[in-house]
Amino acid sequence: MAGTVKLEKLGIPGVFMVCNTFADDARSAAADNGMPTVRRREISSAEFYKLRGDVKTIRPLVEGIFDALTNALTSPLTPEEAKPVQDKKGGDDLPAEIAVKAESYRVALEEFNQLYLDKRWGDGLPLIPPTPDALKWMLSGTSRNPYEVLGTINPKHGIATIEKIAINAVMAGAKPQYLPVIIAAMEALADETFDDLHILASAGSFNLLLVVSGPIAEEIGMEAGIGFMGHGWRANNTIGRAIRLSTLNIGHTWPGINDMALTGRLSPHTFYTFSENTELSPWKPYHASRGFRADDSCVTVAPIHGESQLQHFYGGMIGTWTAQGVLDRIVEDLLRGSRRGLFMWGTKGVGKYPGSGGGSMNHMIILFPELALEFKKMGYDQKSLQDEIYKRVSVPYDELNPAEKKSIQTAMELGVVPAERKPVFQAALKPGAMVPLLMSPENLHLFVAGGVPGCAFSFNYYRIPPYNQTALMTRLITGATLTKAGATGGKNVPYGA
Amino acid sequence: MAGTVKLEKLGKPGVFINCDTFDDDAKSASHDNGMPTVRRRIIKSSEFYKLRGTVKDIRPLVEKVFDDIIGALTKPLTTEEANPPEAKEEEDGPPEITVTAESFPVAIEEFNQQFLEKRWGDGLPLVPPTTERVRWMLSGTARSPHEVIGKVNPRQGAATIEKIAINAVMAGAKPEYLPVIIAAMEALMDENFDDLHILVSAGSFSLIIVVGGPIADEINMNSGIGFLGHGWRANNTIGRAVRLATLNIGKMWPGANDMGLTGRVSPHTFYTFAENAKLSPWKPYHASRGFKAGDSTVTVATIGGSSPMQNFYGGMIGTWTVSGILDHMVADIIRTDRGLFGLWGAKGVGQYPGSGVGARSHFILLFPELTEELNKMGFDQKSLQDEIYRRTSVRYEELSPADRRGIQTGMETGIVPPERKAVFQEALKPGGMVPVLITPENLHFFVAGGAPGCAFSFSYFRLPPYNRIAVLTRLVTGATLTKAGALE
Amino acid sequence: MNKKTVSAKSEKVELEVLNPRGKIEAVPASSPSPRLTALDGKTIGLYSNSKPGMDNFYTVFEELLKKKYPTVKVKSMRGAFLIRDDDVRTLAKEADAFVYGVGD
Amino acid sequence: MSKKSVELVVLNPRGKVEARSAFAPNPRVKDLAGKRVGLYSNGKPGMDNFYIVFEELLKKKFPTVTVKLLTGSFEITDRDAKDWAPQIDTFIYAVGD
Repeated sequence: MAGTVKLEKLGIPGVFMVCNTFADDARSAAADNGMPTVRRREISSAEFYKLRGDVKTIRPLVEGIFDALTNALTSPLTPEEAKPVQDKKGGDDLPAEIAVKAESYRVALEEFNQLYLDKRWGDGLPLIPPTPDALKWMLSGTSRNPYEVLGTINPKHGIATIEKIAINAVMAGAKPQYLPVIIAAMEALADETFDDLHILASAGSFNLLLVVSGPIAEEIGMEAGIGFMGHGWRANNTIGRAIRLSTLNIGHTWPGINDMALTGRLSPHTFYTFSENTELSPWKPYHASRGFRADDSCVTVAPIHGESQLQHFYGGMIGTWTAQGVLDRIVEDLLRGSRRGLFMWGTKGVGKYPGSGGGSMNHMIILFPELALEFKKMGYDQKSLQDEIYKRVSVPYDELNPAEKKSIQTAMELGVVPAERKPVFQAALKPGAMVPLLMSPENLHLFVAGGVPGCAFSFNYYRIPPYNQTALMTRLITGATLTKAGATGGKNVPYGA
Repeated sequence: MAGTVKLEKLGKPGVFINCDTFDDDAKSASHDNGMPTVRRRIIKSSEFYKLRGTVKDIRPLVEKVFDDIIGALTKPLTTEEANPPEAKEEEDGPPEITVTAESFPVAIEEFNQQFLEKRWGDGLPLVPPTTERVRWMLSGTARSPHEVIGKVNPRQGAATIEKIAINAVMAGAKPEYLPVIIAAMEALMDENFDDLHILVSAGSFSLIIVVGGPIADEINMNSGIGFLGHGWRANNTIGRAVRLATLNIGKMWPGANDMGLTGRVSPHTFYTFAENAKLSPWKPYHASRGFKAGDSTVTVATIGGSSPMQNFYGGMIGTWTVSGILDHMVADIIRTDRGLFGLWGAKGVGQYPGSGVGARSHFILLFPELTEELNKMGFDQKSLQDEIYRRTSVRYEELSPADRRGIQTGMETGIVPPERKAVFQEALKPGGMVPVLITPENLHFFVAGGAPGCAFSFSYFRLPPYNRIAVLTRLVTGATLTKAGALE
Repeated sequence: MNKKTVSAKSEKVELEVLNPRGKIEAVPASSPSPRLTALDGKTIGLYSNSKPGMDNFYTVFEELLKKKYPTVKVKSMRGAFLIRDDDVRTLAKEADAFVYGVGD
Repeated sequence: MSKKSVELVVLNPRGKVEARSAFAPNPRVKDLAGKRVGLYSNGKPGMDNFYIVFEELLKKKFPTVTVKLLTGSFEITDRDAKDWAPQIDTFIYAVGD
């Protein structure tokens, strides 16, 4: 919709054609983009998706809508269209407080829950009533000003303040000591370079990985052992849910309306929220590999693919394993998957930025503590293991087909390959050389989580997301008042790789 | 543990070796099996899992524990061991708990924290199960609160309608969902259903809970866009009621006796959704399982935890054709199941031949537009099962001797049921086509999703590890607040 | 601060709860461009986000367009879901009207 | 929390577990000399290695011992238990989990 409005503003009359499933989405996007009366014409998704396969089958559909489309370009704007009504201020038409009255608190709790869900302010599971007292309690977890604005959340660019996040954290069932973690995760999502739109609204049911690292995880009782992605852990579960509710309420999304995830996400109420197992890991925490101090406490937010999300590399009790064997499996898997995507490196991308939403990937690999211990014995730390895997995930130049070679070449020209990586690929694109299938060793993100026994697995996602620049961000936790960790402000590291 | 106790009861002194990670689990299992003082010896998981790969690596570990193990066989039982305390009936505390606080919101926080500390919660906020709320919940069923519908593994806790209702209140469900929740619990607790594997296995297996028939619409379940996701009270809280009821009635806790290593995906709700009756041109799934089309049912099926979603595409994700999706489906099933022939004859990991290994069941979700097209082509569930079954066969000549031996043994041990034997006898001949599935009925088709939609599947062992079945459809009965599901 | 009250039948207790929704800044509303009086002799931009099937749609559309308005010219463009700024400039320069279809 | 004016009475959601009669384990063997020792495993990887070493140590310490290895399901089946029991005097049960 933003594209159509852009063209209209340059003086060209146009029409936005949309499938009826997305009609609500388009209507609300038109208003969000400041042109509520932009001309839209709908076609039936049921027909379009079925018939579009070839020219012959789609003909009757195009014939049916042809006049409507051309008329949209020529029939003069009505007075209402020419003078659209100013959009109401998004949050201001809503009351700041609601009083729910009932015969007892037990009934009031039910009434409140149903009311919030009917307004599409809930997520389908019971909410804790965000009373003024509860808000005050939640805010006791941070020294930051409740009115501080962190940024805006897609798709409706709702303004994320500390206060609104705290209200949603109460509803999620979080405790005040979790709030600084929740705020840091929301800072990442609201960052102006971060692509929150794709994960929050895309048809592909993409998902989020939220990993807490550093000493705060243990202080607030996060689980990093057996069952760390499952139920039963208030900190893991409600931190993730606070992000679910904050994005839903601050960004104003709703499934099937403007969150078009076809199947719905897995772990939809909590995302995949866990912490690194600092106690058992022989390494410095993940964030140290991204330029933070080892004793900092951080949250890493990374979108991941929705389907087939768990690639198992084995370990633990599932079978006998050796660190070398697991490493070989990781390399094999990356070789297979990355080779398939090579021809996409040089695409213009589905979004604004070259290469966006395709091509080379980020890999988020979860290693279990025993495995990390073995790697350490073999002399690896995160950095040298990244380098090792990067080196092995490459193919001889002579094995590449012309399309693959051209794809890498184009990627260098378009800037999809960052300037500092260019010499690597220039040197690699020569007979006899090895061509890496990963853009940089830093696209391998190694987290240590799980118990004893454990197992290794991974997620992946585009290195360059569809609608913005950044698809993975680590933020420092600051302003904590109830924990030793995260209390003092430190330095955030700008997004690099 | 049950095996050790079995041998002890046959008069043999023995010792059970377990890893320290599973110590709570083993201790509680020894109680559950009626031999609390059974001799156990512990080895460290962190050492065992790492060293067991070769004889050389494991030697120091065995040397260290050797004398202790011998001692367990030869050192006489102590008086305490020889006279174990009688086990008592247990319910983990009083029937009622009173939480007092300065205000209702504070009382809710106190209640939530207390329940979680007792391991009676799931990490997300619970609705307090007060007498009044439980009465409200029970208004959804005509069945007696004291009716026992079965026992939940691993501790064999008794599931009464009342206990299920208490857990349903905590989950945030409404009374009109209760009959569906009860039917799902009845399926899980069926004496033939393997609830143990899904509830406690290290592999983080999971459940699909699919509601079919008119009750789904009446209680407002979502089967359109986002049907596996958040925002749907019926879908989300029905699944969560099953999560809480199994956790509390079967008494398990992650890392203690629920050993799912990573934890399950969608851990609070499982995968709970309804068939899209409005947009499906077919009869509901349960009609293919012998129920009347107008019935309302719940189907519960265990699914693999590691790669839950195999996508066959469709919808807006790309252009699609029916034959393209069918090809994709067939190729996928052949790819995953072709290698399993050799295991058809395996003894199995549990009591029954072939349990937890070998041939698989597939749960395939079709979106309404795709089903519409299949319908136009003349397919219904039954003929689509037959079509895919036929196409997922491989030429006899392509089978290795081990493959052939596997199928042959499977026929001898009864893994291939008697009524399917003729099919495989016929197939195991030069020129024959050998199906990778044991029967067309191992393909389960559900129509769900909106327009656009996409097709995908889950799979699981045809024979589960610890009992006979892992997919079961139950009739919804006793509903008082809906037209559907009211009759027995 | 405005406040709304929701009541059940009996009103013994009151639970006061806060609004969790993010405030959205009002966007000044602008109106679409004036329409063309006729398509004859005009250049029509057909924009698609390269999703599968839109090419087939536009193939038929262009054919019908040229049959009905023989003097019309077509400028087809495939690009991102959200059209890039350089594509906007090109289309603005070369087309008199446009159809924007994203095949989603 | 000075004034506790609100009282919330909530019900117990836990399943009742029936009381079971408790059995005692068998008297131990006096020593292993001349005994038939059963080594049971569920075939999970690695237990074979464990038992190879164990058997070797056992025979070194008690040269007259006989070892009966059995690999079976996680919980030994009724048939295996009945078949195996007469062949052994004492046993070790490990499931490699």
